Amino acid sequence: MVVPLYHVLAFAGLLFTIGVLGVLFRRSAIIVFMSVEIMLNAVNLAFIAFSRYHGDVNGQVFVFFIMTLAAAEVAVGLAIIISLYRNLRTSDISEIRLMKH
Amino acid sequence: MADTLYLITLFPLLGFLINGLLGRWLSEKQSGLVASGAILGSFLVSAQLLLALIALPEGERLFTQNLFAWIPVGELSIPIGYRFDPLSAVMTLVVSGVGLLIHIYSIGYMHADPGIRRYFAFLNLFTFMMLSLVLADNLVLMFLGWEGVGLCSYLLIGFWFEDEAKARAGMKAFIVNRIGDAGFIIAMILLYDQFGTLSISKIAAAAPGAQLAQGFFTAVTLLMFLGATGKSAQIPLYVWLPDAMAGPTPVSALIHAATMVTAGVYLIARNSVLFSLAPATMSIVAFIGILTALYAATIAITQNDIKKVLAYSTISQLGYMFTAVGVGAFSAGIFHLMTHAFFKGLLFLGAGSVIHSMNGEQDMGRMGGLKNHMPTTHWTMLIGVLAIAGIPGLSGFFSKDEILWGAFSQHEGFSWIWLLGVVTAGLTAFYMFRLFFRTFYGDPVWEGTQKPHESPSVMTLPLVLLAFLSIFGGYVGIPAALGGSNPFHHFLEPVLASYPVHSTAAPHTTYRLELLLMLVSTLVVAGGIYYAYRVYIQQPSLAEDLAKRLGLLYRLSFNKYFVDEIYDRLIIKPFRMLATVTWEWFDVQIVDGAVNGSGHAVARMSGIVRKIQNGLIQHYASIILLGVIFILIYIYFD
Amino acid sequence: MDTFEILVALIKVVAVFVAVILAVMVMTLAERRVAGFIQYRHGPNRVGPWGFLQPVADGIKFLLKEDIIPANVNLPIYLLAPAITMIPALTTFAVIPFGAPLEVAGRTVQLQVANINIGLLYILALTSVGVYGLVLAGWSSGSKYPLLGGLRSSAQLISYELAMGLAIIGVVMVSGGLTFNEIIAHQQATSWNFWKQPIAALVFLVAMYAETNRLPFDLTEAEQELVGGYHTEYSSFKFAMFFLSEYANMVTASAFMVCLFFGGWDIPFVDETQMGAWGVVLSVLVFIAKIGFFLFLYIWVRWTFPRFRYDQLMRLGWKVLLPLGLVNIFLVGLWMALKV
Amino acid sequence: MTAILFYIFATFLLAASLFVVLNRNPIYSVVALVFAFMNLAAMYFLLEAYFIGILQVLVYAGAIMVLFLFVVMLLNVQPDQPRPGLIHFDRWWYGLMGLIFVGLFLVLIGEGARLLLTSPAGEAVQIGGVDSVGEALFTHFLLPFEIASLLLTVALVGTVFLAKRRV
Repeated sequence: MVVPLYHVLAFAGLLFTIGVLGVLFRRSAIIVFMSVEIMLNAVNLAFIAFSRYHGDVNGQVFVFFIMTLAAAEVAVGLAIIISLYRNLRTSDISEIRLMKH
Repeated sequence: MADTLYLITLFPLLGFLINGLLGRWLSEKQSGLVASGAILGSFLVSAQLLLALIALPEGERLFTQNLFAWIPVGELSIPIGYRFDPLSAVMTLVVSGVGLLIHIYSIGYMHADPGIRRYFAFLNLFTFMMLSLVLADNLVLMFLGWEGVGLCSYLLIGFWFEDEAKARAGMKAFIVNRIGDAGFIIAMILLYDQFGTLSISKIAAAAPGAQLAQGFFTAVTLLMFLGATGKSAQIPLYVWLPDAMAGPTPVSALIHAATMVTAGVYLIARNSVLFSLAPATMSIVAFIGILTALYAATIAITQNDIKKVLAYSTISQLGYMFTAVGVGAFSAGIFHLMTHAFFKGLLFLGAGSVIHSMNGEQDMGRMGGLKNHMPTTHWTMLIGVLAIAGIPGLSGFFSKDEILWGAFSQHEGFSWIWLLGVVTAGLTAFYMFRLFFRTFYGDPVWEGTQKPHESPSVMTLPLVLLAFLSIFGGYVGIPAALGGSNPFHHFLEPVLASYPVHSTAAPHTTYRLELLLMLVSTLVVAGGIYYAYRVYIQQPSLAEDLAKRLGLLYRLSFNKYFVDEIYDRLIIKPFRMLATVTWEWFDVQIVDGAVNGSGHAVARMSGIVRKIQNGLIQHYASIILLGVIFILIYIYFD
Repeated sequence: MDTFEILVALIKVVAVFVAVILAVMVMTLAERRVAGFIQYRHGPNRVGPWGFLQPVADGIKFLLKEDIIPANVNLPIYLLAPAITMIPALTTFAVIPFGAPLEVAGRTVQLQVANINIGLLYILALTSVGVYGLVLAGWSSGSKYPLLGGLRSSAQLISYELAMGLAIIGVVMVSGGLTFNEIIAHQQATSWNFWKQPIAALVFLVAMYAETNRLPFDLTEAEQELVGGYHTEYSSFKFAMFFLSEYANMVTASAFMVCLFFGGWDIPFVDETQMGAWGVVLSVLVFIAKIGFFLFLYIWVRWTFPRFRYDQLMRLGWKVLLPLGLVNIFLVGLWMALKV
Repeated sequence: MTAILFYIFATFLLAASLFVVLNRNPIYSVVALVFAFMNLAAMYFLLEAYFIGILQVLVYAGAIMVLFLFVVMLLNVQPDQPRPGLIHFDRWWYGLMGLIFVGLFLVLIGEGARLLLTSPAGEAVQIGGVDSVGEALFTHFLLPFEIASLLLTVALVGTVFLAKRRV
């Protein structure tokens, strides 16, 4: 393996952290959602790295399933955002707090 | 062969489910047929199994079947396991056989009652529970049946729950039984603690060799006996049984005469090994038994309600059975249990037939002269009365005399038990014929224009069959003294403990002695019958005379020695006061205070915590992150 | 990787690039000439002999024209969009083999820029990226016609990509490989996939037209409705880039079609390997000829069929081609199961 | 060569991701994210996960992100308006936690890497192709695979239901 495993993992970790920060700080629901995707991809990267490192295909299979899941999740999530937007005329999640009342 | 064992309980359970769940779509007739058919199924299966059992060589007569693990908890695993040995075989056949006849009888008796489907459902459930009790291989399953029959008894006593007195009678039965059940439970816990198992056969196998204090067995068996006194209506917990007559008469016949009340006797016989290891308990059992027998007989003499008489008679006969098991004559106890199931079932059903034709009248003072109106009932009742009185040749005679002989031969010092037994036999003959004469002979004192009529054949057929059994049921146990071989005794012998018999005399001399004792008791019985004839047929005025002359004694007997009132004063009233105090002070102040206080505390706390829940998704996400941080810190420092 | 390989790779890259650009140039001319032929008129025939230099003149015109950037545009995206469209269009050709393997100095040279083991997926992936160019161009123009065109085109591309993928799966199933070399080798060994899977070929052909936004599916442009579709607001060289990538896409799609269903560079009934270098040259020419046929078909169809309505387009994609593709897969599976 | 390419791609990836999170215009975010995913795909290729790499382009860049782009266009989301104050009061403690998290995470990666470095490197086996992943998917993971297809169907139906206008 040309690149040391822990370098890949460090990149994955940084990517994950960026995603976390995006989820925490952004107000736009769409950006938050994209940050979630970043987090998922960080995990995928770690999976691929481990798969390569251990010579085991299961990690890649896992990534495959995560992608499937992400596709489903994005479709449903975006549909939710659309219907929220349709009802509240906003996609700012700091203003979407109906559950509080 | 044992594969079909589960069918015995399955049929009544199915019957219960069909009648209980689908009852509303069944006609009255279908409901009765389903219920009776279920019991018939059980009866046929058990009869077939009994034949198979007899075909086996003695000593190997045992079928077992484990259906599934019911309560697996750690090392303790309680299976739904059935055990079919001679003892449970006898019980199963009695329960399903007599049960079948009573189910059929009920079709006629409960005709046109709006709750008939419920009635049959309960009756099937009862049979299921009773058979579970009888077949159970472990004490917990037995206890399930034990409680189950108690529940059904409660449900059926209070079957006409619109009548508050009847509902209360059910309640009373239930509560009194609870006291005894507590004893049973504690006994089970003690046994499990000591033996690590609740399997009856394993305990029985382990008990004789166990190095345990005498006191342990005495305690366990006494607690079990407490349970038995509750279920089988012995002193001091007999008070519920007379009130239980509030239920439909077939119920009284099945539950409160033939089967459930004998469960206590069965319990002791089933655990005969344990009891035989506790001589002190045995003495107490015998003592309580004979005392109950005599005591209940003295009450029965003065009662006017036909069912009450039979109820006290049942208590008295149960006392006989306890006497039998108490003196170690276990098989005699079971023998009497069986014959009693026949003739007492017959008597109750006969009484039910009378009540049915009298439109619910139960007071003997308003009967009389029914002989010609109800010939079948009359003749079958006569057989029943003769059987219970112990006239030679009928089943009651053999079983009762086996008990008396057992009591006499047990210890030299125990012959006073025999004496009391003979006295009770005389009293029994007297009050049973009192009942018989007052009901069927003399001048009709019933009011109204409607004439009593014979019951339909669906009711008289069981009467005839039971009468048949009452005559010939005893022939399976003809004692050696009368030239028989007592096959019943030998059949049961392997599963019952042998309690040492202290008899010094040689067999042929004891035979002679036994014959002599039989003669004595028969004479006493004949005397009782004659006296009843004198008082109630020849000189009807004599009855009132006697009542006046005996004054205090008569009032005591008539009012059942005021035991209910004494219990009320000594136990119920103080208990109620205690309950009131605990309710008004402890419950309201402490318990409710704690509950409300914790509610307020939670509300106040959540008021604080609620601020976290501000509807901001990112806020929640950050709290998740906090959790992740904690996990990371933990991983790092781990 | 030695000098030879690097050299060969460089030559191949340049050659393919030049070839594609050349093909595009020829196409722009051919389109108009064939149109003229079909409509019984002359096409452009003044610049150079028979108008052959017309594409050059067009190119010079595009380069020299004033580059107008409307005021409402989102500049970064507006500039990025043509590039995004162009890159996939030019790079997809990399995995397509354009001739029989060549023996040079004792080494075998694959006439193919890159032989990666998932060539088909590579093309599909790049095609799907191409969508961004159109959508972003439409959106960033800040005007409604381009936006509509962009949205239409992305929906259209995504819809037809499914049908296309399903058609490809049938081919992959029989040839048992995802590289073009394997697919072509399989067709050489047996027969062209077109004969074995006409349904798939038909589905692929239709999807191909939709994927390249050509008539009868050119709803992204639809001059009469949307002025110019997603590139309405583009002019000068940026417009040329869209133009270029559209034609490049057509070339690639034709090549794709040829490789999948018509044996690639394979000459029927002839064994190229026996003929040495001439065989290779011949195979390249045959490949070009086959591509030329499908490019001609593109033009032919364009001037023959009317444009579909948008709902008809969607219905065709989802309710006809998609089920047909599935049926094809099922039939192929059945056939394979029965054969084995 | 491969390693250098890897680090270049990784840098692009991180930069693009940061851009996604930091800039205010959702469209830029989407484009940056597509770019990031392309880089990620390239990294997968370098890690010899060819099939997954292609899927990354095909599924993530090609399909999922198009959805994002669609929604951004559909809602016509405007760039976030900057708010007064550098740090908003209700958010400073998110920041604090984020920082703690970043720190801990990096430390943990270092720790974990030290453990991993002591273990032997994996052999270079060809596992990234369609054949090996496909074989694993259709044998050992067949049931999850089928369930995933079911999940997609459910998501499809759910999406249509959620997104359609109230009838």
